[in-house]
Amino acid sequence: MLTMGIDIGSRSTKCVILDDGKMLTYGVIETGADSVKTTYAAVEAAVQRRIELWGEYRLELPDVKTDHLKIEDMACIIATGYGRAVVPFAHGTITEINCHARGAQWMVPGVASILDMGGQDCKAMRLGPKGEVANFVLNDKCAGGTGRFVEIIADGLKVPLLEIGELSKKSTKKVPMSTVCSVHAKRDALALMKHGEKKADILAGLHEAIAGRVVGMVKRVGLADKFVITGGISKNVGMVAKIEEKLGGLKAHIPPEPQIAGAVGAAMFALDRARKKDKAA
Amino acid sequence: MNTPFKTLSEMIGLTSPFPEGEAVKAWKAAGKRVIGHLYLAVPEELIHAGGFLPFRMSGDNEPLPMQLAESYVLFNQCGVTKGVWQQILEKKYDFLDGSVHSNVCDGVRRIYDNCVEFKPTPFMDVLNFPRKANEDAVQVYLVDLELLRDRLSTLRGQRIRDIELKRSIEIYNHTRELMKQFYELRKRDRPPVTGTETLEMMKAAGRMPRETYNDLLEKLLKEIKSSGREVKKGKRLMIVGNDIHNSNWMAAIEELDAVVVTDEMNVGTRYFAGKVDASLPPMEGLARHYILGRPQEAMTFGGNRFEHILKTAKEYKVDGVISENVRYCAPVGNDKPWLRKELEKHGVQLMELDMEYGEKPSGQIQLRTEAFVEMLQS
Amino acid sequence: MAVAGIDMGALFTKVVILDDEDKILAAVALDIGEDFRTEARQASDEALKQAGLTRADIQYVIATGTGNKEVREVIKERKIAERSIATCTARGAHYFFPQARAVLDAGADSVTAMRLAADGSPETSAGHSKCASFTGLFLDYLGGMMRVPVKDMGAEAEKATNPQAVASRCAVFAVAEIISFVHRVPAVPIPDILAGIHEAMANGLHGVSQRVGMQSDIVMCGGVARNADVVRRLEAKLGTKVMIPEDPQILGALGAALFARQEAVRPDAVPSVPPREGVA
Amino acid sequence: MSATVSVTEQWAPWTPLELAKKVKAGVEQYKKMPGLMKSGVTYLQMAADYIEAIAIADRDRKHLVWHGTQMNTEVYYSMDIVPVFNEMYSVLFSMMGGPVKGIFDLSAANGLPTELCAFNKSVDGMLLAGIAPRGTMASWHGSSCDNTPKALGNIARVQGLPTYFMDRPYQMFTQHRLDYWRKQNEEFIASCEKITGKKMDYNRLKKAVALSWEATKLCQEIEQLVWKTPCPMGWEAAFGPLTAARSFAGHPIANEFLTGLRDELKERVEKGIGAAKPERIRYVFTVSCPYFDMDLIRWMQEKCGAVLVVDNIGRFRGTAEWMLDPDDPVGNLAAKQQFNMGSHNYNPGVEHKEMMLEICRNAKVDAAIMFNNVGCAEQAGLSRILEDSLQKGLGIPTASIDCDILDKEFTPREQIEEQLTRFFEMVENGAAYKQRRAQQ
Repeated sequence: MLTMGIDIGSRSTKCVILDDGKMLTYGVIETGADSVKTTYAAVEAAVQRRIELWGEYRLELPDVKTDHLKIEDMACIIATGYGRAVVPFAHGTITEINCHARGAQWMVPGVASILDMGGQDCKAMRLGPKGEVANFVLNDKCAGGTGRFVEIIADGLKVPLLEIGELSKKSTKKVPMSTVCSVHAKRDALALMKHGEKKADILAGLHEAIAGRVVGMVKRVGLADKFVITGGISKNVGMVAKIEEKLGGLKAHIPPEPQIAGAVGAAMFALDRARKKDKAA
Repeated sequence: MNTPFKTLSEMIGLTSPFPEGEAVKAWKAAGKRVIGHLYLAVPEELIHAGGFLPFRMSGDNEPLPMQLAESYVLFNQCGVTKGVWQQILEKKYDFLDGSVHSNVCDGVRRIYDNCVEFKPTPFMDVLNFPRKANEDAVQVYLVDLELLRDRLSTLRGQRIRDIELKRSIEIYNHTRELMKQFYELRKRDRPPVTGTETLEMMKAAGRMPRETYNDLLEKLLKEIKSSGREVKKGKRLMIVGNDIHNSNWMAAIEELDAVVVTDEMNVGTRYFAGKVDASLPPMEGLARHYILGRPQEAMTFGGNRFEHILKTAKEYKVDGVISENVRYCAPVGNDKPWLRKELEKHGVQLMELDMEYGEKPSGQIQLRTEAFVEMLQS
Repeated sequence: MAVAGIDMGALFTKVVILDDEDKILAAVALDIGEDFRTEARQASDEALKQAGLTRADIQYVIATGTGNKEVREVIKERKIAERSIATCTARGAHYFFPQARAVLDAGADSVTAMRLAADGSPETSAGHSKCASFTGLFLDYLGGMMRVPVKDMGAEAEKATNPQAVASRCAVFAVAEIISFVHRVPAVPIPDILAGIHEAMANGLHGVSQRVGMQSDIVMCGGVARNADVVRRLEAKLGTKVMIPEDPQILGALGAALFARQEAVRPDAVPSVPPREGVA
Repeated sequence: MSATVSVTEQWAPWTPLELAKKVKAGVEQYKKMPGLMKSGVTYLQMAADYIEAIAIADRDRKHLVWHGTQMNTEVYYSMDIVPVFNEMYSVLFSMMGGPVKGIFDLSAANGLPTELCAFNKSVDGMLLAGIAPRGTMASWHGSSCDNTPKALGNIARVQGLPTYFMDRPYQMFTQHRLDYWRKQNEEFIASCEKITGKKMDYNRLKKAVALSWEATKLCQEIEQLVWKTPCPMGWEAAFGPLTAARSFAGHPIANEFLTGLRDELKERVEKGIGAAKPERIRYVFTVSCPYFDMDLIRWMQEKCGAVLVVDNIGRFRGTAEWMLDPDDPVGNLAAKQQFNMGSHNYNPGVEHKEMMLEICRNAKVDAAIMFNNVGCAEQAGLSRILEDSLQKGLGIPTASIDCDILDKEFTPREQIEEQLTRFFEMVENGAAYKQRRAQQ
């Protein structure tokens, strides 16, 4: 049975097609100005097996052709993410909080704590015994813990996004950074750089500050041994290392394609619904 | 879609535009005076007995730009009081003939200070409100109430008599009774009213002559009972924390598969809980009620806030509690972790929300609430 | 002889050179993205080129802004001193508008409101708070997100028919909010969103201006002053027009140059020595 | 949570015992610094004694009582109780370089909103880290501000302590409110008797109250000396009177320190020694002070020639004539709280404003600095009233600087310095300043 999950985020839209809960294909595109067009384009990317952002496929895909698949072939489609309400062909919507949790479980079976650090928000979730979300928190009014926050500063420092993590690990000096406001933090980071601080040290200081905040969120919902980090920032090795350090050396599981967790979760919820419908029929 | 109640629309009409609504305009046109107050520290009965219209100062359904207020009280000030101050600066409260403040919290106290300094009303007063709920507190509060009565009497030019107080107490007790009946309806498995409608009903009480309000509320109760309306929603929610006056906020929550059935707010259960004992001398009755007779707020040490929340959650069979807190409100903010522990201990699901006062539900809040409702469903 | 002022901000470096009648010979504002020393060199080279002068022609320099210490290190052999950016901006405003009694400086990374004495010196000043998003960066950031160039934002917003209020004050959350406007069916038109942002911005600037009790004869400067829609909304709140210099970004550097003149004409001024290396 | 938290390696250097060692080592370092006022060293010595008493209270089987601002320590000292003031303890923790951010993070993880008062968050975090002193009781005032009652309530809940809460009336100067207050002072003493199992020795209390009265008078004498031009008070002892009067009222240590300070200042005034050379700016802290960063005060003094002539929190209100009847120590203590250091914050803003104007005129203040401690809404709400009246009344401009009263990283030092440099320049260019200087 084919089911689809589609996750429309602020920066990228991901579409995942599962066959009885197994990965069949997925695609990623940049979120465009026209959200409805974007949703169709994302489906197209999935069936054509195309990733517009972040390079290569990191999950192994079955060696079958998928380019003939159509929206009508799906038993159920669930949309999630900021744009979940605008997907014209979705059968339902579920928030990214539940979808991320479900997707993380699909990627790392038995996971109990999840930290998702996306572009616009950062969330921590704890799962109950049946895999249901038992507790969650989102970052509050200030954004000093989000992916976008790191991006703004990296942009100011003119460091390519993918190099931030490695660069920050080369830090030799502690430069304190305040995470109160991203606009101010950019100014502060630039001033530090112009005064001659090394970029590596500034970034390390930034990671330190953000890690302190997000670890607090994880602790608030309850930390379990099997712990996963998803979302774009999980690719930032410098940040992950800092988080692990603050969690007393606990190793985080980083799934190979952490950004699609939400879409996978949505497709899994779609599978539940399709099966339920089958049963009822 | 539920058809709106005619009487509720009438209430909203009379209290619009906010704050100087039709009812206030008519009152003023008759040459009568309006006195503003904040929170539940100042007995409305006392102001009413003096022949004044007690007006509850707050924000309403639109988010307020706070920046003008912040040029006085800075950004790190609780939004509920900051919002009132912003409107005072915008001259929205110029219709007030006086205001009675209190020291009930830092924000309220500083709004008084700023009013005195920058925007005094013709009559300004500040009442000492004890933060203990015991007999000594009642006694000291009683003396202060008597002093306030003296000053209000001077303002009126005629002594506020006990008989007038008794009549006011009766009227306000009647409101409490009617509100209780209204809330009773929400205990039904399929409540006939939404939280959004309830909030509009509660807000109107502080914005029009009480006699008119009581008549309307009686009419509204009849209309609801005869409508046979049922709000068909999956989950029953309770709002706990700072006062919310933005009905759009409540409406956004109720767009989900959930209905708000009760709350712990000053524009909610705390307002009508208990009754002023009419058998006591009126001033003593008031002092006892305001200190001991109603659920206490987060500012009162050793108060019964948590007990009230738990009891209410149980009575209204709520599925989940939203524990919200306006930023920079220290008393409510401080209670949050303890409240969470307390509710978890009793197996009550809750979601914590930090927000700006008057904020309309943005992507963030909608997302959280939706996820919370999903969590309650799973 | 000519004098120069350098304003080293966290983002932009600005240089103004004045001739001996205090006419502006050169005014540059650059965003180079290097350390302060390099920026100081490059920006002043650019200004000298514009003015058609060499370093030896500059009699005195005043540096101001975040990086003024570095500038002084670079050109330590020269006659150079520092002045605070507030005083310099006030002086610059006074140069263009001698009647000015208040300055609202809405720059890329900070907002400052000042009331001025008759001689153009600041009497009282207030800055924005730790967590306020009324800066130029806030606009840049949101404009970038909506793919509207900063210079077009004002004109674009004036097309708004139904401004959409933006509640979030945090830039990152404002973006989240805007995304939800865009993802709505039907989507909120871009001009309406921009108008909402500008309204929020004008509220913020008005708040800062009222912190020092500004009433009239107000000069507005800084990058945000180029956004006509923000200015219009702010003027409506202030109930008065504001005066905006042709180049609102250079007042700080201009004021510094004017102070440099003051130093240069002092009887005890030391004649300048040609530099071995460095700016000006 | 349980009251006995095992201390992990990370927090081990910050237990009360370790903190006491650090303060002691600080005193030794101070002794080596050239040119310090003698009282600067004794000030820190006083702090060291304070922390040590807390650290060893358990060993000495003494009762340790957590308390909030405005409490009368005379009562504790008369009953051999060791007081621990949440604010003072937090400040010393921060001053010694304690990981303030780390404990704030713990508190946030526990769910306490991050915008609350730093003193509240810090002790909350210390409790969670297991490094907060273990108390046997907590007693505090309400209505001083909203955070104090909540912060102490937190401590009592976590440590499971018996409590006594005092409901401080707003404007307590009327008879019925003073009566209400006096009764609570009596109940407060009774609560101390209950935990110690001892009766209050009223003769001893009388002596403590007499000492405290003398200390009040010494503080007022010191204030007059500090107002002299040039101001003789150096950064190193600037917060001494506050510490003495708040945490050692009724204890001979306070009187020793204050007497020493008074004599030293007198001598400096006679010899014309000013703290700043030359004295360019005389400033007032209108609300909070950056107690956490003494070095900033030093920087202002040494690099900007700016001297602290009025610490608004560190002075008694009005005439402070609170010794009404030497034979009625409880009545005196109740009366004292109307005048306590910092108590004007809890009265109407108008009164605060008028008092501020008068002092600033007398002390020949040039500049006002408002450290807007972000967790303190109570002070933020007062800022404009003070700012405008100082400007209009005396031509004194105010610099408003957002900060956190414990976390040095909240606003980087460099930014504070930049703001102050700008500000001082503006002050010196001001007409009122020039006029004041011309008269001197």
